Amino acid sequence: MIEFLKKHYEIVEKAPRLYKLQIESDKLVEILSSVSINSNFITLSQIACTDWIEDEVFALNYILTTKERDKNLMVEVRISRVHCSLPTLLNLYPQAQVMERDLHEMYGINFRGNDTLYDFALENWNEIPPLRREFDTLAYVNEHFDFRIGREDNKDVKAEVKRRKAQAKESKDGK
Amino acid sequence: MFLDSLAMIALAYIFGFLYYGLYRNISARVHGRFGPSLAQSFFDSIKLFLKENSTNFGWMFYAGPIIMMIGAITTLLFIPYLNGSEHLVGLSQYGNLILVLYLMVLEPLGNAMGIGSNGNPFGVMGITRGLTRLIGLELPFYIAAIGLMIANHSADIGVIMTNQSEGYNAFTHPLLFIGAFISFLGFMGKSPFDVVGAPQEVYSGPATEFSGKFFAIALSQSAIFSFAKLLLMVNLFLGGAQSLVELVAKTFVLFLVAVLVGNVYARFTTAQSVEFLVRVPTGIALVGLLFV
Amino acid sequence: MPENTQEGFIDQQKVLDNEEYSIKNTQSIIQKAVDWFRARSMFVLAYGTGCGAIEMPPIFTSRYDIERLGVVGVATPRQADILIVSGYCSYKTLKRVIRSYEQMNEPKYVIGLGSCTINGGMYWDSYNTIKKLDEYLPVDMYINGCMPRPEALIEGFVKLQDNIRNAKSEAGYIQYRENNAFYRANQEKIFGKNTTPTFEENFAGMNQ
Amino acid sequence: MFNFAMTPLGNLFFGLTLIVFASLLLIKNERRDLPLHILLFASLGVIFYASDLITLFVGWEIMSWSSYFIIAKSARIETLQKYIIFNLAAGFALLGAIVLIVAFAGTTLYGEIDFGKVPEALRVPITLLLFVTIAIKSGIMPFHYWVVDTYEESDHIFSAILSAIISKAGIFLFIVIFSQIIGYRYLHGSLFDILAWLGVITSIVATFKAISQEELKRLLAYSSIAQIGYIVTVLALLEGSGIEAGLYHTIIHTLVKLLLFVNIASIIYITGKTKFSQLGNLLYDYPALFILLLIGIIALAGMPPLGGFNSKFLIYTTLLEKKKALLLVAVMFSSASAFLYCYKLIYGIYLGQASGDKEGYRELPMSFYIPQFIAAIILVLLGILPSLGIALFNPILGSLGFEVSSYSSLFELHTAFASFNGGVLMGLFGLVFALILLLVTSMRSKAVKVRDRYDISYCGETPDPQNNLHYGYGMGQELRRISFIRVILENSTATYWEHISKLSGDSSVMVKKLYSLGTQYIGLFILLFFTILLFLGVR
Repeated sequence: MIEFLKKHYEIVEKAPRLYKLQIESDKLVEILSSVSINSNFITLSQIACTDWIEDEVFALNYILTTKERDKNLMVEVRISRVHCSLPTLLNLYPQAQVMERDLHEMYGINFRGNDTLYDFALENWNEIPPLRREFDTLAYVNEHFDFRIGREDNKDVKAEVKRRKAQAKESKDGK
Repeated sequence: MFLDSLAMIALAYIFGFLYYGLYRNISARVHGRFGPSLAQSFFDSIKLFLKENSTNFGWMFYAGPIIMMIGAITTLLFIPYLNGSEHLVGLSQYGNLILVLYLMVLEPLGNAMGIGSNGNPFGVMGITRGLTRLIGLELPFYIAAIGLMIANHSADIGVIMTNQSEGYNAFTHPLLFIGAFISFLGFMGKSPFDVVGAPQEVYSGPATEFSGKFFAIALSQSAIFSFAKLLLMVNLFLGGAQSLVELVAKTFVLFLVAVLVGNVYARFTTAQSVEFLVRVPTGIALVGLLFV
Repeated sequence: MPENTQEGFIDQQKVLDNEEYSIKNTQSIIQKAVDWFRARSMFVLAYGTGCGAIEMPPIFTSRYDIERLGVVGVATPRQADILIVSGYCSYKTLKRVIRSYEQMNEPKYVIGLGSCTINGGMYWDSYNTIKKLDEYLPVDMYINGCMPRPEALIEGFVKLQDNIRNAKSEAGYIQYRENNAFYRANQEKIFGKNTTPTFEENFAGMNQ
Repeated sequence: MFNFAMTPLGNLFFGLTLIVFASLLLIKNERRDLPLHILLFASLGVIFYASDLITLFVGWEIMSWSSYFIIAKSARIETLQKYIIFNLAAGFALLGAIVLIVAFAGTTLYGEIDFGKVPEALRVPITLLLFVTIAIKSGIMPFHYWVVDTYEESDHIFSAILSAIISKAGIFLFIVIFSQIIGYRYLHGSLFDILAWLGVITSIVATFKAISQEELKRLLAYSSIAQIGYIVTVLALLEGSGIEAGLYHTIIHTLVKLLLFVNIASIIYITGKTKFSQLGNLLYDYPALFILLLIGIIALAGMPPLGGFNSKFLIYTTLLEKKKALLLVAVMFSSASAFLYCYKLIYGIYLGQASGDKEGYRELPMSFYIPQFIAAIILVLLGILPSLGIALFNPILGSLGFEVSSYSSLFELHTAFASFNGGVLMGLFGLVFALILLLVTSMRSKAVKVRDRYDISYCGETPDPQNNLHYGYGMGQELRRISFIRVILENSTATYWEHISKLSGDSSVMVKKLYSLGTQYIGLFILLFFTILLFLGVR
């Protein structure tokens, strides 16, 4: 299976049973349909998105799984953050509907041909899509919520924890 | 007669709720719990009566629980409590078994009217399930009733009750009794025939929109109604009762069996319950009818 | 009575601990009896909002058996007396929680289960999880912990029954009715307008 | 030539006809053809008051034809074909039976016919011919094929006449022919047992068919078939008490169907919609219509305290007396299943949530209420005074030569098996209702009216008009999961009749082929024909 694909595409083996294929966004549907016909990778188990704000791109990983659930193939597509738009995979994988809807809500990516891209988990959300990295979560929270006046000893305890751990280690070693 | 009827209703109310409390207790013991106090059902119903407000969907929603209550009370009043007693007979000399069988359907009807008027689809789903179940449920019970009526050549409950001095109908017509008893389990709304208000499937079924006093009336009528059904079974098959103590003993035995059966069986689906009722108890009762 | 302010939560706790704030003495005998029945029979709408939902089923099992206290679960808000908000509430969930609360009939009580309902808990910097439940709904009993054990929940029930029976403070639903503008404003702050049917519409019939 | 006589039976049926026609003619209906209606009315009068067979037959044919022309105004051509083929068959069967009876009895007058003169071998065929007539007119299986479509497609008011009166012509014929003209002693009992079972099976099948219908009038049409099934069953017992029960049920059914069809005609007039899936939530807009329909379905389901229970009670006790236990079980089963379609009828129209908007609804003229009020009042009255019907039937039973049943008071309905008191029952209902209403309204708990119809507890969601929350369409569909009901719902007599029509089509094609062979062959056939005749003549 994977040998067949390796003949046609530049497949990199990232880990045992994990392969990666990097493609252009305009060949996405073509390549994925070819993969699903010619190989055992028939299930789309996830679409993972990473926001590379430094490179001005979104990297979308379409993770395909074999029928036997023993190998994974990551098909990576990079698209511009500004005009982020991709063709939908609804015709190939019906389960892509929910995933694409989720990505649209969280990153603002438009999937051409998927007409279910309305409110999903966030109802009436009018801000920047929250998983884009330019969205400042803390500022948003401080603006929208009041915090309860809580414990007075609410301090940074990292240094204290470090000190105690070291102490504990010392005593253990001493024994 | 008026006081007599009032006493019948009061007794049915008290015993119905006590039995319901017992039901919760016995179920708790079956589960390995302690369960609530016996009077918990009273507390629940009083608390519901004392709610500050209850949601109302219009006059038909108001009338629904009242019709249910009428169904329960009229059914009760046409069934004599005691065998050969002048007291606690209600209006039984003006009615008969066929009338009682029909009055028993009034409660689902009132329920259906009240719930239909609130527009909640879950409620109507429950009602439809209930009416579908009724198709199967009434068949064995009717066959048993017909068998008894033909055997006694009368449709008078009092006559059927007093004719059992030599032996209870449950023993002289055992097949009819088995058929009627399985159907009775369904009438009591216990597992495996509790398809109507199945909370895992249809939210709360018919009771979805009932709140406050409406729900309290629904609970009270169900207590009265289940006692009326117990009473009918005792009168038809267990020879009635000479005294209140005997009545309580007989109804309690029947009730206990129903509760225990309900606790160990899983629920049928609606289609399954109708098919089961139409096949097994109906078949048994039909064989019993041939012997009559 | 202290105002339901920023510090309202802390102040109410003080009230509950202090006998002299109790409104028990002003009540008639009938009202006391009524309160007794209300405390004795509680129908719970267990709204499983977050991870706390998994702590609720055990209290009905044979190990904890909360039915002893007269607590029963119901499926529909119409019959419920108590709403348990079990854990974090996102915007979407909170909308449903408020809707369910408004469909409940008075008297009604709210139990906030877990730290998330008190101060956001581990979701304190989440963009769509509310931090203080009592800004949006009147909470009668908080049970802290992440997650609280079923024993804690039972203790909460017992305390709440005690509060109702002894009328230690004004119940939350009365605050909700009287300070509705406050709650409504907070709800609108995160939902925008017209996202749930308004309280006034639902209970306009009260005065008829 | 034509002979008429005033009989108590004729009086009863004509009285019902009068009530139905008089109240229905008050309704303003621009599509109605008055002369044809008058002709139909007259023909019914002729049937009910005829005292010889020829008059009966003439009236029967005029009834069929005049209703044909009325139906023809709105029905499809296929429906008309069905109607006319079946009713012609009924007419021919009746004519055949009359010819056979008259040929041997020598007279057409009811009183003078002695069925004993008819040879034994012909008695069964005559009975069967009459069965076919009766079964077609009152829609007994498998002859109910024409009924449903005709009821559905005829004018909404005329459907009421069809169901309330014209279907009863078959019942009338049954009583007149079998008890008055022929006499029970000449009849073959086992044939009537089969008829009784046919009636019950009809009612069971039609009940389940009715539950699964989506159109208002089709549901009522099937319900009509089911109810007449009971009447035929109980008449086929050949008993005085059976006739009593049958007549009682005839009255109840006439009134109920008058009420229900006019009620549905009102709804169709108001909304212009004919399907359950398009209606819903008309309760608070038309409360009077709702209560009238409620009375109708309570009587239809045979529930106390309305008149419907009395006839059911008589049917049951009659069957009990004759020890027809299995028949009784079947009747009760059908009657218990009928609750479902009764509920579907009232829920689909009046309860639940509205499907679609209520724009373009017309104002209902008051005249639509009159027939319903009349029927409802009589039904309630019969509920209070159940023996009123018995008082009405006693002269009929007397004139037919049966034992007259006695009654001590009008309030009490008394049979050999049991009795009940309608007055006490109705009083109890009223008293309990009043007491509980008092209790409910005086309670501490306030009933808070919801402002919005969509404020239902719907798992925390807020439904809106876009969500389809009306269950009227789906009700009865899930019955298909139950195996024996699925068998009933998925099969239909249509396939049987289609098979017959295909057979007759094929045979006519064969005959046609003979003609198209050519002239020389026709000459050959003629020769052959005469040869055979000659041969037979020689024999």
